[in-house]
Amino acid sequence: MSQINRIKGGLIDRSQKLEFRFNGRVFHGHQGDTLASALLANGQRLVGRSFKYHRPRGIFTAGSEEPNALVQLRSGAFQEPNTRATVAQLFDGLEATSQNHIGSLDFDLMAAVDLMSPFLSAGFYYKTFMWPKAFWEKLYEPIIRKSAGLGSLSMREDPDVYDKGFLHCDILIIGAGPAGLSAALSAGRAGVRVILADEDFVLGGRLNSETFVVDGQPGGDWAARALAELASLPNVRIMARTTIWGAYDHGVFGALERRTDHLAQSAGHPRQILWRVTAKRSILAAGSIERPIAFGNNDRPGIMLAGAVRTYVNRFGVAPGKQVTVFTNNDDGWRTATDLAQKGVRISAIVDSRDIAPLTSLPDAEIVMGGRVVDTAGRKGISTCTLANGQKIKTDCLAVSGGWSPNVHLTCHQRGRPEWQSDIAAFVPGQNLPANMAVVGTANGLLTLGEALRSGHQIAEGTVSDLGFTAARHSAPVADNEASGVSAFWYVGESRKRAWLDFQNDVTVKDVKLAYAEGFRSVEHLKRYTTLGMATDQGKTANIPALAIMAECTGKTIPETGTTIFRPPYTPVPIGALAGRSRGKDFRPYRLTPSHKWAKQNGASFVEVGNWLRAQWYARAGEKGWRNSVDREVTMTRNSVGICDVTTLGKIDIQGRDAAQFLNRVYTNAFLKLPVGRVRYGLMLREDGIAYDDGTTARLGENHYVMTTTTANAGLVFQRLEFARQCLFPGLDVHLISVTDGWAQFAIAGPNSRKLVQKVVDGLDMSNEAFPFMACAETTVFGGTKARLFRISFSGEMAYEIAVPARLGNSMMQGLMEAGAKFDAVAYGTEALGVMRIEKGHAAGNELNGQTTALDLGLGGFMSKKKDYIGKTLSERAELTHEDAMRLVGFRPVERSKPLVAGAHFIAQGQEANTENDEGWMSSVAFSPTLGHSIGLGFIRRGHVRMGEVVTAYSPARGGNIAVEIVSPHFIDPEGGRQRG
Amino acid sequence: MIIDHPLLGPRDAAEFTYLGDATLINRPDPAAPDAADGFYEYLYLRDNPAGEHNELWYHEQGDRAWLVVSRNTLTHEITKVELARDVALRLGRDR
Amino acid sequence: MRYSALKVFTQGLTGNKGWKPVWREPDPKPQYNVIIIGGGGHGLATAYYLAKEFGIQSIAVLEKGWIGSGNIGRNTTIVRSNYLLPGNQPFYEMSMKLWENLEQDFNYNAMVSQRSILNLFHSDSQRDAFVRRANAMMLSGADAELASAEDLRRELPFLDFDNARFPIKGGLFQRRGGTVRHDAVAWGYARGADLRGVDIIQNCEVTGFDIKDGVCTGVQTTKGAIKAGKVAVCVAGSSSRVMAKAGIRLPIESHVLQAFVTEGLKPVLPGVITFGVGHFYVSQSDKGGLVFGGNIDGYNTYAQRGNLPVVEDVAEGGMAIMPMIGRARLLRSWGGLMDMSMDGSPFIDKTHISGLYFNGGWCYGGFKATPASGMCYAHLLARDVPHPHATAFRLDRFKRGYLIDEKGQGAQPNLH
Amino acid sequence: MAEFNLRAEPFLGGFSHDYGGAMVEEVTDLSLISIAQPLNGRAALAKAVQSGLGCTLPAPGSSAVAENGDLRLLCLGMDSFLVINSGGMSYDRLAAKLDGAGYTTDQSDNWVALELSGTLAYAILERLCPIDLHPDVFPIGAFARTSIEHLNSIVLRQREDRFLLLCASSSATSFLHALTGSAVLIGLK
Repeated sequence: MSQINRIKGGLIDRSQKLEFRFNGRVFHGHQGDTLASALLANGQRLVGRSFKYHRPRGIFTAGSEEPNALVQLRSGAFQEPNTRATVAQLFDGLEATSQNHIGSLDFDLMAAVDLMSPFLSAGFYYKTFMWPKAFWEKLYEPIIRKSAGLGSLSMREDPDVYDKGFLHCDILIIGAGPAGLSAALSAGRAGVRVILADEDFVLGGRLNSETFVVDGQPGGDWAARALAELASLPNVRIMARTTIWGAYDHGVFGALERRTDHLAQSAGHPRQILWRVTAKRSILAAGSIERPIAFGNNDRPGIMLAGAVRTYVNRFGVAPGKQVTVFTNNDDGWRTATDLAQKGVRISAIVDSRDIAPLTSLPDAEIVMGGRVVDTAGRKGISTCTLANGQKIKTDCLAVSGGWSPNVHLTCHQRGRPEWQSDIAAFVPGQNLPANMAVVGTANGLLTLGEALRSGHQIAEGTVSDLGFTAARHSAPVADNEASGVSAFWYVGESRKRAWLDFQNDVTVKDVKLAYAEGFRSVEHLKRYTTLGMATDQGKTANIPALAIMAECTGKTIPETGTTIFRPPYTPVPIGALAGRSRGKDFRPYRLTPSHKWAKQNGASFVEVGNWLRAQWYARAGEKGWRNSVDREVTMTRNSVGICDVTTLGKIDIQGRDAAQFLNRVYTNAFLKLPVGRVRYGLMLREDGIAYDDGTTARLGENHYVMTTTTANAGLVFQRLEFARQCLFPGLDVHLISVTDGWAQFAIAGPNSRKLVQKVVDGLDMSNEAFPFMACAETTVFGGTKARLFRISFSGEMAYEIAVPARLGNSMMQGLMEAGAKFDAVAYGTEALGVMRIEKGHAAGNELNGQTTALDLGLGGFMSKKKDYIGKTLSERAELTHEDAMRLVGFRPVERSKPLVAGAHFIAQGQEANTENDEGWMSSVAFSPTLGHSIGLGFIRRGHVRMGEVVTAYSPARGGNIAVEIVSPHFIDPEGGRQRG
Repeated sequence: MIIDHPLLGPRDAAEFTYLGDATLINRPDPAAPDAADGFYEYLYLRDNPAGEHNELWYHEQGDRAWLVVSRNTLTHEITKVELARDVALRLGRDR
Repeated sequence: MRYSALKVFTQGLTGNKGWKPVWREPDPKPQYNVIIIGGGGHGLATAYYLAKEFGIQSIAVLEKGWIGSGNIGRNTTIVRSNYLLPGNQPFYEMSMKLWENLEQDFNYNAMVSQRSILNLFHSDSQRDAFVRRANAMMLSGADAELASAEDLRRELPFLDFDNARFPIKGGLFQRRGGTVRHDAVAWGYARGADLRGVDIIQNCEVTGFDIKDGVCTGVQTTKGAIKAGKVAVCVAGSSSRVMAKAGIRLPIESHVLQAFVTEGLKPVLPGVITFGVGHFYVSQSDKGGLVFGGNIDGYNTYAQRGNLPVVEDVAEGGMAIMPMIGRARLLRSWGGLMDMSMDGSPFIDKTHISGLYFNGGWCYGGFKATPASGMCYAHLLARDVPHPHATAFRLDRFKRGYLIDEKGQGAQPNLH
Repeated sequence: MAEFNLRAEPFLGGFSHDYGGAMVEEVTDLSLISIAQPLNGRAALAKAVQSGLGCTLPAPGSSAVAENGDLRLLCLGMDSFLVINSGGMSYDRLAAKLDGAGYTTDQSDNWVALELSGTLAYAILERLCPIDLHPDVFPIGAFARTSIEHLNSIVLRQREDRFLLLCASSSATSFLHALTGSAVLIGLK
């Protein structure tokens, strides 16, 4: 089909012909077209179906407020539902399909639903579908769900990449229409840092859609010149295709820049960039949105907003119809008639609801003052409209103008409420704007061009001097003030037919009246009950007329009735853009231990621990499954020596004259008298008395300690220590710095650990006398490398930990393995570590889960009675100390061959399994290769006095129930002889 | 949100973590006869005002300072930011 | 008026002219037996059950704005009973059972949709924690089902199994969990209460309590003084503000939780999916929008709006776990005020002032609790003893050291 | 003692790539030393820094260069400083020079250091760094400790078009990935 509606003029490049497909049919348009303008140029009026009644839908607007013309763009994994054809820039090869119909767009089988509409009024579904009960999920809801929704996702991973970034400026100007350009010129010339953002791909706003004159030039030319000047200023950043979609606290804005949506392929470039703009000041120049008038069957394709019709004619060189009728309640609508007539488009009639003198006369056009359109006809597009006086007018395009609503959206993102301005019958920005925001132009209710230009200029100059700059000396751009009279006329009461308010969600005037009748009278109730304004356009064109009708029903004024709340985003933002690069493996950064490379080369499997990747076990050739590897690692460690990278434990260097005092206040146990060269286990409570972390602290010097924390809590402990240091005890001289990343630390455990350590440290006496259990030293290893050595044990074996600077960590692992070769040293991972600590009865993350007390954990002996410490007072509360409290004990299966399950609950034998009889839970389990059976740690009421009792470990969720015996948690070497060696 | 750090200037609140009411600085005297009640009220009860609120923020992705920020909980307007340490010293916590 | 398919049909034939207001708009009487402050889900449910189950007459619900204007209309509509601790789980399971019969009970279709809820886990220790939880659920009579990664791959092939930063190791299903049309819950309870004579009074703000000698005898409101035998506060995020008028400080902070919805899409998600590590949960509404959310913003606020970092954090979580949603567009965000308590669990209790009762501290879990909260609060108001399933929700529990801390985070509300 | 020599391995293997318009290089020869200022010890520390390092004590959030030019001192916060030393002075020597006026900790292995230079360095950082790096507000010598792609980092402007970037060494790979990712996303190869 040829471009039958293409006329002369516009900002399209006729030398570039673009081919595109709509529902498989090939069409042509030009560079500079939107999909909507190209469809109109080709005479394609029907472009979609409405949500509920599957009514035919055409293009209604020429901007982002479009409720109707939603299409599915592109194909395959690039398929993009609900794209507004009015903002989709045409490119060669564009593919689009219409949405929400079964069968073809022309013959939608679901269109029959429209005949049922009497039974499908607002909220009908709340009153039915309740019987029989089981039918909701099985029958009714699947049907409703299937018929709801518009476009489809491809169900495949989004193949595009997205990025984010940060921008800063003195003034953010939102909107590059006349007011925005005028403001940008003033600000830019003054030298302040300006960002000028606009959602359109051609800047200039309505200047490109109208036939205005600015400074004696055609408006579009003036805009182009202004933009050229702005582009030449180094302090101005012009961002086209960029929507400022959210105004957040303190001058932070969300901005979406569309980089490749207008191209056939993104070719690896980010499709869109989410910018977080921080602006000292902002100037909102977002313009205004035209609203329709509701009348019978006002939803047919070919019925459009009058301003949009001008846009198609003036900017795109497209006449949306051959016989255009204008229905208006204001002066502005008349310009549609005059502009079109000038381009040679035939105007059938001008119907003005006001009983005033005609603004102008047009040859051939019938002028009906005080007129109303009550109905229209035409199955897939308007063919005639009927006036209240019964007159029928043949027309293929009805241009409707109900006046203009300032685009106050962003002014309300921080709960500001707009105010009613009755002379323009519209809401304008209220008093509570986001901090440091000013509003100019039609967005501020200044509906004429001259005022818009002047306000942009003035506000920008004021802002510039607020910021301490001097405004450049130039005057505001000048234009005439066009006629802009308007009357508050919202719907044609004489219409007997359904009159649409929300075109996408099929909400009609009757629905609003029904909501009123049923008591849903607050605007929020109205919205929620009827779904008005909840479609993809968020009711940009629908809300004001609807609430005016509700105001009429309730007898209140429009400002008393109020608006619903405007919330981000201004226009919808793809989730992919909001996520940026943070997806897949890049969702969060990794932390790698210094021996990661060695581990990878030696068969390690890795496990995520927070952001760390830790070696879980090291598989050797021939091993069948992970248990084989773990059993071997445990056995070889217990029999000789094993090496484990424990770098991930938090390490905090603590220095200061009062460091000992500080530690004494944050640990439950005494720290004042720890000698230099010794390590002590320490337990920390939250102030509420619950245990939350433990570790060891070594005293390296008089005023120098190094603390270890658990891997998981490293950051939290540091934060809480800083809180204690700065907020609770600011009089102490103590300083904290994390050295977690600086030191590669290795545990060397097993009966041969001393021999191995002796081989690598430089000349330190490692005898039990010289370097006993819980000793520490700063020393050197491998001939002069700085190191820290600790004799501490998590496995229960004689054990050491050696730390060397992180860069040497990978090499250190090799060195330790080499030095340990003659002892058959084994590298072990977190699984073996876990097995050994369970065998030894040490609590770890599963036990220190933030719900257990020191008493529960069997660590009551570490709670000093002689001093205060964080958590002391509240740890003494009755419910935390009573007889019946949970205690950490060991468990073994009565039938030794059975595996225990972590997460099982304990029920006394013979008791019914229910919440009341729940006595505790199994926190950690392991297969102990040392004992040859499964062992567990867990909490059970009064566990410490129930040794030997058999209870049921209840776990229907996993593994089933088994009988277990309560035993000491210290399965191995309860006296601790091995570690003291 | 932007927090105007008293030492480092305006920083995005995303660099900070939040703790709560700045009264958490006023840890009670554990030796007081009513220490149990004192700690209960200190740790658990909050004014939770709708309006001006002094609160503790920690510059985790920055200099690790604890700040006392005076912020309106209705408007989010920040009127004052101090180092928590200075506040604590002023309250005599160095004694 | 009883709602039914027949009624919808006959009304449709006669131009839908016969529908009556779903609730009356009465002026307040000078005195009631029970005044419930707060016309949200919990307050309306309390009124409904007080009238229906406990036979109490002369009840008023006072609402500052329009009913359902708080969290009942701002949540992500999820219902579940997958709690861990004995103080909580039986209560939420009771709530689930009430949901299952709610629509027939109050003759309003709230679209209770038991589409299942899934919590993903990514490591053995997370699995162990979920096994503990699953067993606790089953002890209370709830359903729970552990799924392997292979099971999930079959059922939800669009999750990121092959390139995830935190690989999916499995998940915990509660098949009876799901979603409910949130506004309809408020309207259904309001309708049911109104039909039983409860006065629902909108645009009526309580400005003070009449308290003398430790006894609360009524309230002052913007519509005048109203006497009452019992005054029951039930105002969620406004708890501290209202209770301050009675001189009571609470173990509660008010925080904002943002929630999000995309444009309408043809069905893609079968049930609720929760990706805890990535701070993201999502379901799809009957209208087709993906309804999702994540963490609270984390600072005290009464502003009912949040900030950008959390929006991004939530989207990142979403893309990390289901990268097919990249081209779905976020349509709208909003914020609700969460009455975050010090252990993450609620209160349904008397206060030390005779005749003054308190229900709050629901954190971001109040929606699913609505029926049980109403039932238990009504029980307390009618009989002056706690309902057997709400005995743990006492205001003095922190003094005693009885903590219902599901997450083990201690007295820091923004971590719950 | 075992017959084995430990080998220091740069966190990123000495990564270096010229993107044309931007260059990313791992800096492997810096020594980084933190200094904590003892309570009420600012004057003493200032004196020791002046005499020992030939450097004035900068105010919080700003930095100073030593007289001999190979040492830069950053004041990270109220009582903490970071010495960035490319002159090869060892931790022990530097600590000795302060003579107890500050508490020192060797931080050299805590951080990975990358240098980003070239005319497009700014454009790359615009996608990563929340701080306003415009030369008017972030001149040469300015630095900020902030969050880059969820990672705690320090950004220091060394020249108009040259930045030194520090990040926790355990996340070196992810940090480099973020940086090179930005280069690619702004269209470089």
